[in-house]
Amino acid sequence: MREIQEFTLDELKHLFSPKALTGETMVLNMGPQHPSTHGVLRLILELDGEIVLNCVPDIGYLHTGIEKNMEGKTYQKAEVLTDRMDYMYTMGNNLVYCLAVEKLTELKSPARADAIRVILLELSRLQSHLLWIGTSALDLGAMSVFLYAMREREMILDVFELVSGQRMMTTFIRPGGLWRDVPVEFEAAVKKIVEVFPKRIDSYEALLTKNPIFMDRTKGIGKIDTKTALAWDVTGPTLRATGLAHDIRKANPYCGYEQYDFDIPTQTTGDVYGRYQVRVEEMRQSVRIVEQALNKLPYGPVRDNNPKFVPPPRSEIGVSMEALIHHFKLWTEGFIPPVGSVYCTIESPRGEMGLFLESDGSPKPYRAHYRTPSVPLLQIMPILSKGCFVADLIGIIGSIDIVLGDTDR
Amino acid sequence: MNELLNPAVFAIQARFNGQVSEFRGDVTILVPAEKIIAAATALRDEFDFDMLSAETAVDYCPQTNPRFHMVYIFYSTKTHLYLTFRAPVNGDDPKIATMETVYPNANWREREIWDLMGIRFEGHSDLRRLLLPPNWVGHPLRKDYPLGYEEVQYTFNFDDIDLRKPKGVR
Amino acid sequence: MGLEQKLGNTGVVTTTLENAVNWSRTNSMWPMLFGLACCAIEMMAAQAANYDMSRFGMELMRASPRQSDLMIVAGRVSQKMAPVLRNLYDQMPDPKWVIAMGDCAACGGVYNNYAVLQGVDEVVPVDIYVAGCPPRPEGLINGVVALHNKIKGEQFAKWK
Amino acid sequence: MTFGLFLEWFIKSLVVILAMTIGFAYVTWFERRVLAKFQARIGPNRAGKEGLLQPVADALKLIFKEELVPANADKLIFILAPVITMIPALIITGVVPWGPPITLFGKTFTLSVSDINLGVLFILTVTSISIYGITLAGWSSNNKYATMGGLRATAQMISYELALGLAFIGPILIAGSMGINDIVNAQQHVWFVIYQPLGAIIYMIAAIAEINRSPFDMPEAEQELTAGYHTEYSGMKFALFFMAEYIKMIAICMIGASLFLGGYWGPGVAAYPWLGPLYLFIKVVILLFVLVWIRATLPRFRYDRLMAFGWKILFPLALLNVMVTALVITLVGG
Repeated sequence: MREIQEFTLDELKHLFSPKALTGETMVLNMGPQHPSTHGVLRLILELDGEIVLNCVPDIGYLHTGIEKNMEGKTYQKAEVLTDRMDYMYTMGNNLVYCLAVEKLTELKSPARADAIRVILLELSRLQSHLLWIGTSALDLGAMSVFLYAMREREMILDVFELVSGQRMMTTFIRPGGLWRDVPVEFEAAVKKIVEVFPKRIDSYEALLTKNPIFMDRTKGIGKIDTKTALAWDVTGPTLRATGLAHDIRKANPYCGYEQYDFDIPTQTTGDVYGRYQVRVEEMRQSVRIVEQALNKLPYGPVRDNNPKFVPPPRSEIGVSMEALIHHFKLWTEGFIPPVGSVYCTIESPRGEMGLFLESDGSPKPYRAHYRTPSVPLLQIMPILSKGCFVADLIGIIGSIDIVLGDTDR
Repeated sequence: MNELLNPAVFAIQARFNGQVSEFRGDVTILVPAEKIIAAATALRDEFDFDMLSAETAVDYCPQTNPRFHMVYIFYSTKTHLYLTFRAPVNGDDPKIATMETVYPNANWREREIWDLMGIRFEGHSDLRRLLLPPNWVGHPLRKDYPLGYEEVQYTFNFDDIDLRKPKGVR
Repeated sequence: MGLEQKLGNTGVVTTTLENAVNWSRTNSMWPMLFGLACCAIEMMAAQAANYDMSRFGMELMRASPRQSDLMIVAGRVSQKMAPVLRNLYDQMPDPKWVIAMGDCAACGGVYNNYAVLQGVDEVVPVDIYVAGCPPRPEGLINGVVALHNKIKGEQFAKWK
Repeated sequence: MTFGLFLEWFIKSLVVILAMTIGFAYVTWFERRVLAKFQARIGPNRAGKEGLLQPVADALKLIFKEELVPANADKLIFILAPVITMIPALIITGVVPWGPPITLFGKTFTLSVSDINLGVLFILTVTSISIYGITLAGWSSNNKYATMGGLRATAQMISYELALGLAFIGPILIAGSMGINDIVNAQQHVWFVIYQPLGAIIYMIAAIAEINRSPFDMPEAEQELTAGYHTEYSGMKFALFFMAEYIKMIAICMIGASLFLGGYWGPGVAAYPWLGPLYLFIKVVILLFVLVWIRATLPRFRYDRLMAFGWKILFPLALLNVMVTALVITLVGG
């Protein structure tokens, strides 16, 4: 039987105050199984009464070895593994992988594919934020918001299921475009979401935004300023809540985000409430982007027409010998990008998600490293939580919106 | 190469003996390992690269010198540009100075590299394993570390493999 | 275990009691609030409005293992998490059941590597395996109903 | 004491205890169904028709569940704590009348277990005792979360006991008696909530805090302290805590209805005394609905804010309320 491998306090003594060793302050182990650590995060807290003096995050309880596993699979097969990393933004994991592969192989995804990608990505962001608003409100004890948010999330998952047949792990975005074109019902389904959502977001706000208890629990809690945030590489809504309007979608656009008109919401408070406001506003902006993308959804192919990298359509395999050969080669041997390494980033709901991909001229990635936004967010937990109450700590964990699959990979 | 990158690239190239290469628009500078901290400091202070976007390592296994490449990717929120540094690290005793003093967020990234790649960071404040249990043996992301593949059981070899399987409930 | 151990076998009374107890256990099975990875999100979805596991009396998710009857292992179990999971299982009072939700919990799924436990049955006994990556909420509910059917056939004499 | 009197008390106590335990069971059902309705769900509906047998299933399952006592727990206190929590919860309502006096077999019976003339004081005392059970449970479990839950319960009780006590004073002053029966009778025509709107609100808030219900459920704040003081409890011992919480819910609703909403009084009670318990029941259900509604809507308070709220807002308000009431009564002359 495996044993739980514990740190002793002596090993962590450089992280705690000397009082912890003498028992003057209480060391509390929170997690890995705890209702509000959003998965299997473990926090070792040093408490004086209920005041958090120190907080040492311990991660790795969901370490899956995805990076190692990807090295052993061809480029097409490795993509499937990426879905399960940031499991709240699966489309984004696929996208950053596809962008990196496209950069390596100089593939171009067609305009229609880009527009559909944008729609799906913004819907993904919306569902991620929905789960965040639900769980973070649940952490503060407001349970109804969670169930309302989950109800709305189902609408988005229905769209994912419509296009790909899977609710979460879609692998719908492929290098060079999409797996296939979307069905005809897609536009109507998305249109419905665009119509319904602003009202639903209003209803969450009605429950939370002006609620005195909610404001009391969130204002001035877990503060961080822009300088610290940048030094600790914090991105996404947490950075934007400090006042810096940094968004990869605007700064380094991908998938044609430059064509869409949207704002980057910012707040200057840098606290839990600021992050809440930024995310809620981001949900509205996402709806706006989806609406624009839907209105000018172009027609055309959804995959690059390069048979060395992109599998031919199913219909061609039966009639064209070349298509059959390409298909066979692609799914047995895989494609071979040139030697070199690239770095691609996208804006995930949590911040900047990057992929460092190195190719050694073989059909398998030589090294893939995901730069995930949740790692820096967790890393600043000691800074955010210093001097706060245990109850605030819960609110802070909720507000930075970590996904443990994202940190541990 | 983006023109805005020019001053930084030329300065680093000249002052720290860097070799510049470009692939698909990504600029990479190979900096000697002992100068990496000075180069990163210059990059941060003089050229506004205020974020260490990613830090990782690549293992080119059979060769020993340099077996590892440390990869640092910097980002500037002013110019929205990325710049990559690479530092070769010898495989016999892999160690390099910590980036923590320049970019504090390197703390966990270096712990992760130590955990998975086994590169030691000198001067690091808290070099423990990050992802794996504290008493794990080996560094899984090294190319000479097996994936830990477990055989797939079919009907014909089910019993053989079953015997070798660890059983938790004993 | 509880009271029934002291009762012994009293024929028709035992049978009726068995039925009543099994009925109560199926209708009031409190799961542990325990999510690991992606499947946990689908488990939450199963709790929420569209699927609503509360119909089966399962909405009282207990945060403490001491008060829970059912452990839904939702997601991949890493080598670091495995002993913790076993510890939690040991803390649950009898009778207890385990559902391995999703491929990773059932057999390691797509992650056949150093970090992931190849099936949670290596550390805890599993009653129901639910396939899928992740299983749909309907799939989980189907697994729960299958577990209910299993429990309905349980007999005092065979309880350990 | 005659045998008849003893029998009367015995029967009345039995009725109260049975009503409370059955009431508890169906309050859980009521809460789960109403909460589900608030949250666009269905709620338990498989056990029996409309899930009406759900509480039975829960109870039966908990009876046949293994009871664990942690190895390092203080065993005696660990086992005693649920009992200490449970018994006060059951006896609180002993002084609350659930109908006008009725005449049977030529003898007049008051419809409360005991009509003591210090009923309000009794309620205050007994509610304070039940907090001991929670604190002891938290302490004896030898679990840090449980300890914190227990300590929070104590701090919370201290902060709210005063406001609760002061909220009682309004009705006492107006009725001129500390007996609940007198207070209820004084409301035959006008409910005290008309005279004492502030007092009623203070009572409701303080009472919710007293029984640790959302949004004041700090001692068992699930998201913060896993399960708070009952983290280590399983089986029937846990069920007792669960029971105590819900019975206290009924109790505060009954007391609130009696002090401010006219108790069993309503149109036609004077003529048909059997309407009295019905009116009380309806009032209690409405108050319970309010409790569930609050739970569905509001986030949880923070521990220190809760105490600040108790001391800095509720307590002065309650004092003011008492002073104004006393002044008005003195000026108007009762």
